[in-house]
Amino acid sequence: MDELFYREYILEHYRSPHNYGHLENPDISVEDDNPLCGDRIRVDLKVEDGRIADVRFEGKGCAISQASASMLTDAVKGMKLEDMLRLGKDEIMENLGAETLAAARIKCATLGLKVLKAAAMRALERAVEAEGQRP
Amino acid sequence: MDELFYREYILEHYRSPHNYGHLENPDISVEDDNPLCGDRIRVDLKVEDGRIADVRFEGKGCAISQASASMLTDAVKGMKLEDMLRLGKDEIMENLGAETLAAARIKCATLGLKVLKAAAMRALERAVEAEGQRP
Amino acid sequence: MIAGTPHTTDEKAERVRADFPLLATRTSKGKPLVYLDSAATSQKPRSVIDTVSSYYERYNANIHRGVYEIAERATEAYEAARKRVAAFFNAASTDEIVFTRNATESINLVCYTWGFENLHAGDAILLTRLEHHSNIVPWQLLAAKTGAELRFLELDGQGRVVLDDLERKLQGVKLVALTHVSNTLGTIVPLEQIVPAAHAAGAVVLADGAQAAPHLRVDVRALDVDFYAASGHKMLAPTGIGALFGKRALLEAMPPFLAGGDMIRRVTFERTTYNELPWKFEAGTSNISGAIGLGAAVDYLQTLDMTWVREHEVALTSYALERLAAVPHLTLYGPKQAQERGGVAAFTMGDVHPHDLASILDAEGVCVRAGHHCTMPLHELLGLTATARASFYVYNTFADVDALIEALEKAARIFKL
Amino acid sequence: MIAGTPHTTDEKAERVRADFPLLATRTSKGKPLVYLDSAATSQKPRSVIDTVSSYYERYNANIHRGVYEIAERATEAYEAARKRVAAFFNAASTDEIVFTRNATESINLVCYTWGFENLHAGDAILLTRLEHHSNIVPWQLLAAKTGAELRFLELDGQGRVVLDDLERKLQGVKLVALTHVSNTLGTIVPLEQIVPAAHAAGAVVLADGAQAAPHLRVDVRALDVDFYAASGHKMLAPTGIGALFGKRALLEAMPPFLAGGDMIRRVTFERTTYNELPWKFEAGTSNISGAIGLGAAVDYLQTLDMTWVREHEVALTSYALERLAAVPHLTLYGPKQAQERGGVAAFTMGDVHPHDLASILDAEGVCVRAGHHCTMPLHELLGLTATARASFYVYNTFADVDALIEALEKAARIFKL
Ligand SMILES: Cc1ncc(COP(=O)(O)O)c(C=O)c1O
Ligand SMILES: Cc1ncc(COP(=O)(O)O)c(C=O)c1O
Repeated sequence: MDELFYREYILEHYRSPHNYGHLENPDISVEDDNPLCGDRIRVDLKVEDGRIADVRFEGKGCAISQASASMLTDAVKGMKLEDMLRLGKDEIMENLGAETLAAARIKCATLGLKVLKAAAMRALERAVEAEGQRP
Repeated sequence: MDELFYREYILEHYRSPHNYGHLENPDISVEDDNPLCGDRIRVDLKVEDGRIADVRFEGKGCAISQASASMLTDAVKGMKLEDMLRLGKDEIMENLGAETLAAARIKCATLGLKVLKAAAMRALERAVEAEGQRP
Repeated sequence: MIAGTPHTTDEKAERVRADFPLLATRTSKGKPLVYLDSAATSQKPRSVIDTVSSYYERYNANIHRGVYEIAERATEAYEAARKRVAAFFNAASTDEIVFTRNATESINLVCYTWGFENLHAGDAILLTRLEHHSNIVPWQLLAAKTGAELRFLELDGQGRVVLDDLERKLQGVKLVALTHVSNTLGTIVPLEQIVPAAHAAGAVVLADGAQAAPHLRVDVRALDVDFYAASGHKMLAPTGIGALFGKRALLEAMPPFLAGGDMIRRVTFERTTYNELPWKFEAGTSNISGAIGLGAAVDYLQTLDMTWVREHEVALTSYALERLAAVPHLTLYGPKQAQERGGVAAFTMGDVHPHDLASILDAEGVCVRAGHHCTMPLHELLGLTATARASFYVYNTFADVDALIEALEKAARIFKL
Repeated sequence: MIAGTPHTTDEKAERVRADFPLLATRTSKGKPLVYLDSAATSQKPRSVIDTVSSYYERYNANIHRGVYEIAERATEAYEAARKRVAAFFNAASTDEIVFTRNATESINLVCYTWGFENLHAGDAILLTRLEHHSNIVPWQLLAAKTGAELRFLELDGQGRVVLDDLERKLQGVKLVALTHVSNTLGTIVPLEQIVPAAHAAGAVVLADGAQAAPHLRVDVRALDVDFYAASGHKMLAPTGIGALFGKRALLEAMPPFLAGGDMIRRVTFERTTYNELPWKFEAGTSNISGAIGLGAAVDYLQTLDMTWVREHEVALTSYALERLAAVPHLTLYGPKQAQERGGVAAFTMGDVHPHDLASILDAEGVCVRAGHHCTMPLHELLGLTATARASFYVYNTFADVDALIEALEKAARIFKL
């Protein structure tokens, strides 16, 4: 792993994460952890018209997982759920400047993505259910 | 192991074992086996004045174990129990002409000795008990 | 020489042989080594020996939790080995492959978890009369503790499993535990007939593949077995590593077996939640070098091609059966057709005890096993206490069979048969 | 530099280092390897690696039943290894040494046999708050199934076990299961005080020696422990081999654990009688090369001399504690005196997460572990989710400590502490 990875802006995101905290009455709230290192992230979503209207996260863990989640919440605000689901590991890594990250740490870097995707998935399922219940 | 070990007289003892069968009303009867290869030997003893008055064995197994038991029963007839207990592995091996026998086969060669010693031991214990019960 | 393609498979076997350092050694008497005991354990190719050394020399580290380079590399190699093993058995996923010590532990794992969870008084377990102690004793213990009953499929005169009464025998059976290939008679058990019948009767099937995995192309999905047990050391891999295949749904529902590091997800002083498959069943530090070595062994076998492995085995076994049958006073056990058996030939010769036979053969450099081969009950059934057994693998050649026959003839002369 | 004999022990350690091929390698960035994760697994000396290869190249064969030469030789080497291990622990007899996969299996073996046989509802098991998951989770499972209760000896501010209430805590206790040396805090647990008290209270004592056996002179008879568990891979031996010491009378009374080949005496289709100690507990083909490798490892350690091993560890740990204490923002956990601890130093540094710390150290070639080290409950007790841990062994030198400190200072600069 490249020590240069811990750049200024990563440390800033780690120490002053964006979109940190929780939403009042979120539409969706999902939490997961990375059992290997104990990183943990919870994401709250507000969804409107199939888009992420607002997002907050809370978590603890290493700089990689927390900075990644922080940057990711910035990126997905306003995004369509479907587009969000298409985000891949590579984009996250590029975003982080962490293409050379060791395998064990990739799980840290992508924990935020995993939780966000789980939340988006649940939002879509709900929409389908709601659809089904219309007369 | 030296293939020459399977000499004429060993095969004779294997095929026509001496002292084979059982004694009527033996003083002692002991059986044991070699679980690794399934060899099995039972020995019957008649004891008089602390000596082996008569001996028979029965068994099945390899030529080494059976010939060894056959030769040994010849050798111990008339022997004092104490002297019998002093017989060692080396004497057996020499007797058999089997000094170079592989370790796994030594257990075969000495099975008869093991059973005979167990029988002699039991005979001595009985003698001590009988002693203790005298008024 | 008979049917098959002995010559061509034998030429390749000669080349294969050169990959096995031990086969180039000589006995203390200076005789070339004729290793005919692969059913007990196989020899190891240079590639497997070197893979293990290279792990220790270059990237030895504990797996799964290390952040640093060699720990990453060790983790990747360990999990890559699991992927190779999963592919070798055509498992649906690496989650279905648990690394164990050997086939025995694989069977015990199922016994202690699935077995104790699912078997109750009155339930039956169906085995065959061919089973190795490792596939009898665990079930005896389970039966003794739960009140379940053991039943057996009988054998015909050639040691083949009688299937006429299969449906009747399957009544009330919760588990069928049976060998895929017999280590004593060589019998190949027709799983493709038994598994569907067992499933139709509502039973789960565990196949003991200790003697099959090294020799046959085993496709756990095509066989549709629920559990499959194998030992690495019999299939060119190091000692101390084995595998258990289990269908995911079964493994998921099973309680854990050994408890400790690595098989957990969260531990508090009060309570524990378990890790995902397959790690839920791998407690403590695994045999990392063993697993990586098993990966290399499986690679080697796939390079040889399992079709060739089986073809060569059939050719060699046919030849051996033919030559053995011609030895005076020799009695062969098991199926008559090489196609119906693995590369194992158990026999007796006159009144020469198998141990004496093996000792005489040893003096000629010919390594065979003598005894009950961990199938005492089967031997008892055959009215024997011991047999001599020659077994073949990828590095054996027709010349090895010739050496066996010569040594047997010498034994016959010594014993004046 | 402080008390002890750092210079002389360090000179020898430099020579020892040369025996370990991996320590001469470099990272992908070309950095020399500074291996500080021996508490996870140790590196292996050339003699152990070669002993394993040589087994496979010269006398690989299955043990205990083979009549031929290489099988004899393998059997002798395997049992000679057991003799070496018995001598290393000063066991009364080789019958008291069972080969297992690792310390985890050793503990589980006792749990499944002695434990399930002897523990009932209302009985208590006494552990410490230091325990590794491998010495917690088996007992949790046992407690859940039997209704036995788990109790814990508490820790003081330095992570030392509080013994004031030992007698009270021992009331109703059938088993005391405790680590000899903590893998996280390094604490050496005073077995010499606890064992007699436990015996007086009628309890049996199992010590988890995974971190002690590699480092201290362990004399199971002097300690008077009933069971002692160890892992080979932490004491220079291959992966996949461990040992369980058990007092003969206990082992004899215990039911078997895994069932299968080699652990039996007689098997019929109906019933089985078991083999003698220690084989009763070794089912199936053992990790033969692993056991022989463990024998070579124990030889190597005894040549180094366990007194030197401990002296060097104390010297190195003293030096490390002193230097670590001087690093700004660094918090050290565990006993303050090197004499009271093994060669393990767990720490945190400011708000740098241990995983980030380990990654930065890795870039410098310094291998440390980050996480909970399989002691999640202990970490929770300390209010932590993770620590970084450096651990030392015979091949580490003062220069390795210096490299660690430099790398930590670099991490502090990167994180602008
Ligand atoms: C104190 C302690 N106990 C038990 C274990 C388990 O050892 P293994 O994983 O080799 O079974 C370890 C190893 O991490 C340990 O440090
Ligand atoms: C048919 C069969 N099952 C099980 C086993 C047990 O294998 P292992 O000793 O490797 O556990 C063997 C090996 O002898 C075998 O031949």
